[in-house]
Amino acid sequence: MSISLFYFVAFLSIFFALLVIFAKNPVHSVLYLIVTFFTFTVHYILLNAQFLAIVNFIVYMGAIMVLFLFVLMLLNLNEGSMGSKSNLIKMIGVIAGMCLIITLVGSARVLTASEPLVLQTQELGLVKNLGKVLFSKFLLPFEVSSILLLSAMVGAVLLAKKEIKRA
Amino acid sequence: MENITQAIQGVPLNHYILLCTIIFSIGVIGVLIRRNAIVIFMSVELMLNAVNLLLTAFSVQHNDPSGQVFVFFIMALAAAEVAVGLAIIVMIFRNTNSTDVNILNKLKW
Amino acid sequence: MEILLVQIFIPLIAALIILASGKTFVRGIAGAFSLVSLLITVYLYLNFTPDATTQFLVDLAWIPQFGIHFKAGVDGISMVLLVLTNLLIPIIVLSSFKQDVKDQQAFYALIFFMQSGLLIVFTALDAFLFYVGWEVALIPVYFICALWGGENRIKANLKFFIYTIAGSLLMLIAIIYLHLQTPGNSYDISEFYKLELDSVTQGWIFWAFFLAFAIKMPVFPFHTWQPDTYTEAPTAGTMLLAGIMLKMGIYGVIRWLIPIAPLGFQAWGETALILSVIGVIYASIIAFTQNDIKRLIAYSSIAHVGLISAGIFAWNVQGLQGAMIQMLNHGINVVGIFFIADIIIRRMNTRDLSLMGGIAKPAPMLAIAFLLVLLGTVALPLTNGFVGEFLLLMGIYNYNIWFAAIAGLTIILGAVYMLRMYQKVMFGQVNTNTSVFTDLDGTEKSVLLIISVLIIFIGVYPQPILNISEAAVINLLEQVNQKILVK
Amino acid sequence: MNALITLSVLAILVLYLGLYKAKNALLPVTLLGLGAALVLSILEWNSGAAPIYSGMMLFDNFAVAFTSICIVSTMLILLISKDYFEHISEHVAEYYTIILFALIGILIMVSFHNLSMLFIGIEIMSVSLYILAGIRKHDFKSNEAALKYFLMGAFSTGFLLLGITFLYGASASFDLSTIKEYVISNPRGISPLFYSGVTLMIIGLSFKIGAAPFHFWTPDVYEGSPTLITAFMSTVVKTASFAAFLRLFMVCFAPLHDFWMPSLLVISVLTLFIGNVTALYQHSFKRMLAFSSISHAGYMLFAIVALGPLSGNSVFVYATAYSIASIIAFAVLILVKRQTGSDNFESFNGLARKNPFIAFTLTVTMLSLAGIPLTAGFIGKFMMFSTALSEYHIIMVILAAVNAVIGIFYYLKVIVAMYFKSAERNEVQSSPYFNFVLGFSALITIIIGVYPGFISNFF
Amino acid sequence: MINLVWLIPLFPLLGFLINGLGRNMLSKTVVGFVGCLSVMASFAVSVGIFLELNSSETKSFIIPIFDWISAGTVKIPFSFLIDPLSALMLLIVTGIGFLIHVYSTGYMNHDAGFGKFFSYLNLFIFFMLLLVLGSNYVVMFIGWEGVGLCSYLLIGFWFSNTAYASAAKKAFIMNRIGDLGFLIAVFLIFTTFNSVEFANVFPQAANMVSGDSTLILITALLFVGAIGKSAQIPLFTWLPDAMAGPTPVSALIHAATMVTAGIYMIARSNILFTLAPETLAVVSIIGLATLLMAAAIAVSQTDIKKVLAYSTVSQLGYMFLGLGVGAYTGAFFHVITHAFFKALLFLGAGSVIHAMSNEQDMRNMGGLRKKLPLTFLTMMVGTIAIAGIPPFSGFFSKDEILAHVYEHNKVFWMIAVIGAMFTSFYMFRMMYLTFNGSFRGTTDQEHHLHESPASMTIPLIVLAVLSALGGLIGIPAVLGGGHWLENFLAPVFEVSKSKTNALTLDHTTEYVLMALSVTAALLSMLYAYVRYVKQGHIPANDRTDRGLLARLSYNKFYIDQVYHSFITRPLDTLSGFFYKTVDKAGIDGIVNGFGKGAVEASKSFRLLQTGMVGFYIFMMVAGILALLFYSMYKI
Repeated sequence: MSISLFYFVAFLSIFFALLVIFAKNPVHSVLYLIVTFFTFTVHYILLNAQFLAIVNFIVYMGAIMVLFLFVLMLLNLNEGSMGSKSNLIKMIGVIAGMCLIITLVGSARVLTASEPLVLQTQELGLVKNLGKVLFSKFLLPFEVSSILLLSAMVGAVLLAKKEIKRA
Repeated sequence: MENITQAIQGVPLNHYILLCTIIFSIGVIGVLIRRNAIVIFMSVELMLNAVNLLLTAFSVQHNDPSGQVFVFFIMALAAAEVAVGLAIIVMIFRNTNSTDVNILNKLKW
Repeated sequence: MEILLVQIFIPLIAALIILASGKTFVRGIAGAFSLVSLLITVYLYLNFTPDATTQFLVDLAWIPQFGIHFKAGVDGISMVLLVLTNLLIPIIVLSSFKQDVKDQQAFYALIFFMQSGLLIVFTALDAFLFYVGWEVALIPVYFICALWGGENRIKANLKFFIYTIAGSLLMLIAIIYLHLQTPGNSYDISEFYKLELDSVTQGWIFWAFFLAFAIKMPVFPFHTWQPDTYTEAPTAGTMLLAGIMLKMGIYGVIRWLIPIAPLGFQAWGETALILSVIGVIYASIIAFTQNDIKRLIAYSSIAHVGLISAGIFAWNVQGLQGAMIQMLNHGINVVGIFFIADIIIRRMNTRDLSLMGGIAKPAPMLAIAFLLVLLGTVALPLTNGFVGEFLLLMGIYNYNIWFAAIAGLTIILGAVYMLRMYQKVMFGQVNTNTSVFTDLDGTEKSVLLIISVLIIFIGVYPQPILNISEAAVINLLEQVNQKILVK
Repeated sequence: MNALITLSVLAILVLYLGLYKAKNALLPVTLLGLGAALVLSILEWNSGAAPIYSGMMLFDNFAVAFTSICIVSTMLILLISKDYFEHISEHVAEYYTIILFALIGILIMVSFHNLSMLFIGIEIMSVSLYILAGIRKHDFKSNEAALKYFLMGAFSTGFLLLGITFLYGASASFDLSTIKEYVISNPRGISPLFYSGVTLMIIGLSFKIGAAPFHFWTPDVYEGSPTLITAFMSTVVKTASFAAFLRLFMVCFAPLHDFWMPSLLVISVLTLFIGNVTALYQHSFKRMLAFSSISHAGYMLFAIVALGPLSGNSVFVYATAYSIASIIAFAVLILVKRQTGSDNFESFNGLARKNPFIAFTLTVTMLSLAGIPLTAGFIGKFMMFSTALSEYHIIMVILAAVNAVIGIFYYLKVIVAMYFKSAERNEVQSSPYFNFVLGFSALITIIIGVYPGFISNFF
Repeated sequence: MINLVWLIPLFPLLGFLINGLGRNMLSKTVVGFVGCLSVMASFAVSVGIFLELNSSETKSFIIPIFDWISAGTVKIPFSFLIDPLSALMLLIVTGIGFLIHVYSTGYMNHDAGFGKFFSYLNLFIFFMLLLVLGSNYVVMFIGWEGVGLCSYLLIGFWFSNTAYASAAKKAFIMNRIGDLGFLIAVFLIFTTFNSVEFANVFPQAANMVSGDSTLILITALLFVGAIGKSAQIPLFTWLPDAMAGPTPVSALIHAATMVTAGIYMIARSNILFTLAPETLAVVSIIGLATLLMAAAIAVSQTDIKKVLAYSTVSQLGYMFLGLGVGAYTGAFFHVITHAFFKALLFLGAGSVIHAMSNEQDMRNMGGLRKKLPLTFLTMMVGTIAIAGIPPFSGFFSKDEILAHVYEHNKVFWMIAVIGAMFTSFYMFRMMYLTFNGSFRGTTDQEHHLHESPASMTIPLIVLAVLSALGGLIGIPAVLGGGHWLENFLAPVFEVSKSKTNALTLDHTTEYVLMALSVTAALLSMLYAYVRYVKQGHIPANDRTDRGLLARLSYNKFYIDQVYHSFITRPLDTLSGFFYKTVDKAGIDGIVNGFGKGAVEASKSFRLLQTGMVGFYIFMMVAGILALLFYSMYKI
């Protein structure tokens, strides 16, 4: 195991991310996305962010992506049921994305040499440590996120519920 | 676990930024080139995840747990957004039988 | 109780009372309040010492954290304009008594509302207050013109409104800029006077103010809103616009533009003067062939105002005093002539000169009144117009003989288009349109009588009015000239 | 903070009221709760606030002032919601709840002291708005608005987050004070990451305030959303976004003024022009208001471009003036649309004859939006100009003046329609609620316009 | 008495007010009475003043009335000046004015606008008196413009006739052109002398060098004023047209008084002119050209009043010629005599017209001598006087001018004498056509022929007497007279006299000159007699082909047409061009262009809002890229 593990996983992330957006079938996209997220989980593990790795695995891959899949199935969207965008637009989109990479990279001066990432404390990403921080310093945002979720819940019910059209 | 994490020691921070930037941009490209609202939405998720990873990397670099806590909040947001977003898409699908964003152009000019 | 505050706000109170009152008494209340305003002005006039000081000073904190005060006062220059405003408003109110105005309450309320704005403009000693008055006077007249105007009123008024606001926004910017330059961040005019900015800055400040004023007056080539608006506006609106409102621009030049940016004036005053003079000739020549009576008068007004403006930019005692008295005269004359035009238009249902003719026969009184007002307009000696134009031309002459010679052409050209109009309307054979023309009725007679008396009185004995402003004008001149000479 | 708690409880309470079908109690309870929240927040005025909850929130005067105006605007909007929501569906309580949720997000936004609070505040608000935009479930336009808003909002959130991440990466903290320290003390030179972070924050926040070229969602969403929600979006939401924007930049980024000022300058001028010019040729009053709201964002950006001691006050006064005016405009639009079924300018023809009061208030509104003296809008514009000029942005102010002129053109269109065009029409039915809101707002507009002293010297 | 001078203009003003306000209430008798009485009263005061002045040592009195205009250094008092010049002029104005008022009571008796007419006449007298009395240029200017106004009102008295109304307008405008010159001259005078008071200006001017450019400019501008008022080339065309007014008006305003205001003004400013020889040269040339041209036109006119009108122009030319050669007294003398005989001729013509039921064309007259004997006689006196045949008044005044002209320039003199020949010819032509031969009018007119009432004939007689004997006030030394006029006016022209050479002609030359001019006049009288009495020649009708010269003369040298096509029409075209092209399309087009541009921009900006989410996001990304690029570049 060497430093090259990171680059290998990074390559996989990028590869599957590309597949997500270029896959014709939305279902495939979802599946690729799940794989991508899995590579992210690996990244988290590499960074010793164990809590995040778990949450990512459970929440993203488990809950969110399943929800996506579920909705896709529910709506029964077939492959190519809608025309994809013209090649020109795709080209422009890709070029724009490339430019975005360049400008982001350029403006953050990413290509300069930088200090290597060193894990200073092993406990950093552990549940215990994060829990302490979450319930002390970040208590308020934590509480407030409940409002976010409640709001989303009420909203989702409100919107997705079938309502009989009134005359 | 120990030795796995050892592997990361020494990867330059900038490479993390580069990776996340690329993933983020792939998300943007996805938003740009796809017509299916759900796929677009997924691309957005891709962007969010890139941010998450980057935050974690920074968190490690600064040896500061708040970055990772922030990731947690972003995930909460993602959950909320997905709930609402999919609800909206379902609602629209009911009305139009499609999730193509291009057919939604009644509002213009 | 500050008498000046009363003077300024009486019209506002009048507007509110009128809105609250029933339809029956509207005219009475309007007439009464306009007279009250006039009486207060008379009181002010009688208690006014014609020296260079500012009197009846009011200074209240308004928005203190920005250094904005409700600061107003009357000096000789303001006094003339107070007289003008409060003299013409009763006439305008009276002149509209006979007319069949829909929604009278709104109509009179708007007039009084505007009067307050005008009085603020003419007395303000705080730039912010001045600006507020400047804009506030505009809204009512816009509504008056657009609600009771002619067919194309909407378009014409829109242009008028937007054009004037465009100019005044530039002025606002300049005012704020100046404000930020003052040591104590004040809007006080005296602080503005004290500023010593470099000449480039003053140059653009000059233009910012000048554009606002030039559009209001209007000076060539910023005048194109005016003929349309005058033509489409109801008579009261035109009277307000031409009689009083355009004096805001002239007053602004005297009070604000030149004293604040003397070096700008030094650099650009001649350009402004040339534009004014061009306007005189240009508008006169256009007036030659107009067949729409109101449009003709509108162009004539541009010519006359161009002369006033030229007189000011000549910047000497004669020019300024001429401008002062001519403001009053122009107000009286233009109100008179528009009133007459309105009488004719209402009875004939047309503004087309070629359909008129021979009215002097069925309406000799009208003919006489018209002639008198016309003589005032063409500046015949012993009418008010002469005193003003004489001093103005003299002022311009002192600046440059050629400008005076060119501007002086107005006395010829003015006669040409005015007499042409008079001839087309009054002379010639009575035709089917005009044979049923009726002569003046009671209200019309009284309005025209007042105007005629004023025309003659000022023409014969202008000194009371010249005296009011003389000291103030000379003082102002010296102030500015000192600054110009120092540099 | 008490206000925040009150609102949270209130939201739940309203949800339960809905559950127990206590329809008639909804509005009074909501208003009462909002009133209480207002009082509680005002009580914190000048309490010498320090950041609380580990530096998460800061209830300083800035926050109190913006909280108050947001609550008041919400109250006014809710006052006219009485029968509006009932026309849409039966879940009125949920609507109230979600609006209250959004308001909670807004309160957080105006008083955040940590980027995580900013983020959560924005998201609570946004998610609620995505829902509110789509509550006319069978209306295609409403659907479309919701989806557009949602997709673009989520997209822009990505940039906002990336920005926050970059800032974090550079400064190692989400806390405003720490970031400020980082900028000022400048340990090893400010990292390029930080600069990129600032730019990305500009992008993210510009989207929220609807500044060009991130404004594209605004007209469509405003037009498609139910009018009442549009009113909410264009007043409370916009005000709060600006407050957040301003707070962040005032506290953290002020020393980097030279770096970000040019971009914001361009954005602000672009916003002005696009908003105003496009508004000119609109046939729909509602869409015109949407574009006009874009242009007003351009004016308000002045305060940030010319960041200085006056900025907070300027934005506050401007936002107040703009909000109150917009509420009138949308309220009248609701009334008129209810009668004529259309939100085109023609629907307003001859309104003055039948409903002089409504026409008068709308006139005051339009004059205020156009920035004519003696209305609040003028004071707002005046302060913006002053702020900008104090930093010598003369060209920008002149461009703004040009835009103000263009603005007058389309604001007058309504006045012209109401007063100078005649049409066969009946009297528009209005309720006491409406009349109260209209009258109150018009009065406030004029009072601020005539005597702005009591509002313009908060901070 | 002199302190009562303010009464002089006051009476006519009162008369104007009474008649003007009461024109519909007062009976014609009262109106006539008031009108005449007011002028009569003025005349009485004038006589009083004249007598007092005559006997007084001081020859110049300034009577301040009130301060009129003052602005800074400009102080213009409203004050009157009594000196020999104004005193004489007062007599003429009020005296002849009175006669014409009396005449008018008869002439206008049947007109509906009787009251109006009298009020206008009184107003005219008022302004004319102001003009004469003013002690400074500005007060003079009041009268100057005021008489122009009255002229306008009276020419357009019968305003229903569009041509008349146009004539009135033309008169006013042409006067105004001159007035502008006058006005600028006033400014120049003020800046040069720091005063406009005659009493301040002239002494200062007297100290200036002859030929000073400022003085030349001042005098040139003043002369422009005089050209307008006194109908000289190129502004003379209004005067013949002014005959549209009632005949008494022509007599009073367009012959006797107002048109001589220019001469009065120059005579008043004689010092300035004397010191500006270049201007004087121009004055004389203009005068000469005018007298010849007008005379040439007059010989072929067929309208009786037009003949007299051109004759007036021509006579005014003589006066200017006189002024130009420095014969101030002579010119003013001619003013006086001309006032007598021209008023007489016009009133006579009026009497004819009155009798002919408003027929003015001489081709339709003839043989009126028997029907209108008194008119004929008096007019004959006038004709002889104007023709310059001794011992009638015109001879003396014209001869004095001619003598000066001769000394000044022989060619001028030649031309002036030719002019005199023309004068004599056209005047006698007019007399013969009107009074000799057989009646050529309609029977209806013939039926109505009658001598005018006493109110008309008495003034004729008085004027005839004056025309005949008026010359007595200025019999030159050469004819054994003392030239009372010259002595009386001496104080006025004193300074000028000292600056110019006195007349040095010896008596023989003077006799020869007189003889020559009288002979010339007699010859042309004879020719007229032969042509119109003996041969019974009647002028051809309008359509007949004429020779070149005749055509030029008959068509007034096409001056009106020239003005029309070179001034009026271009101006109208310019007006249309300014209005339609420059104003509407140009300036307003630009202004509207901003609005249109904004709307067009709006139309295209609007299209940006395509409604497509994809496009929106593209635009957003573009914006993001731009910002990031900036950021990348800037860091």
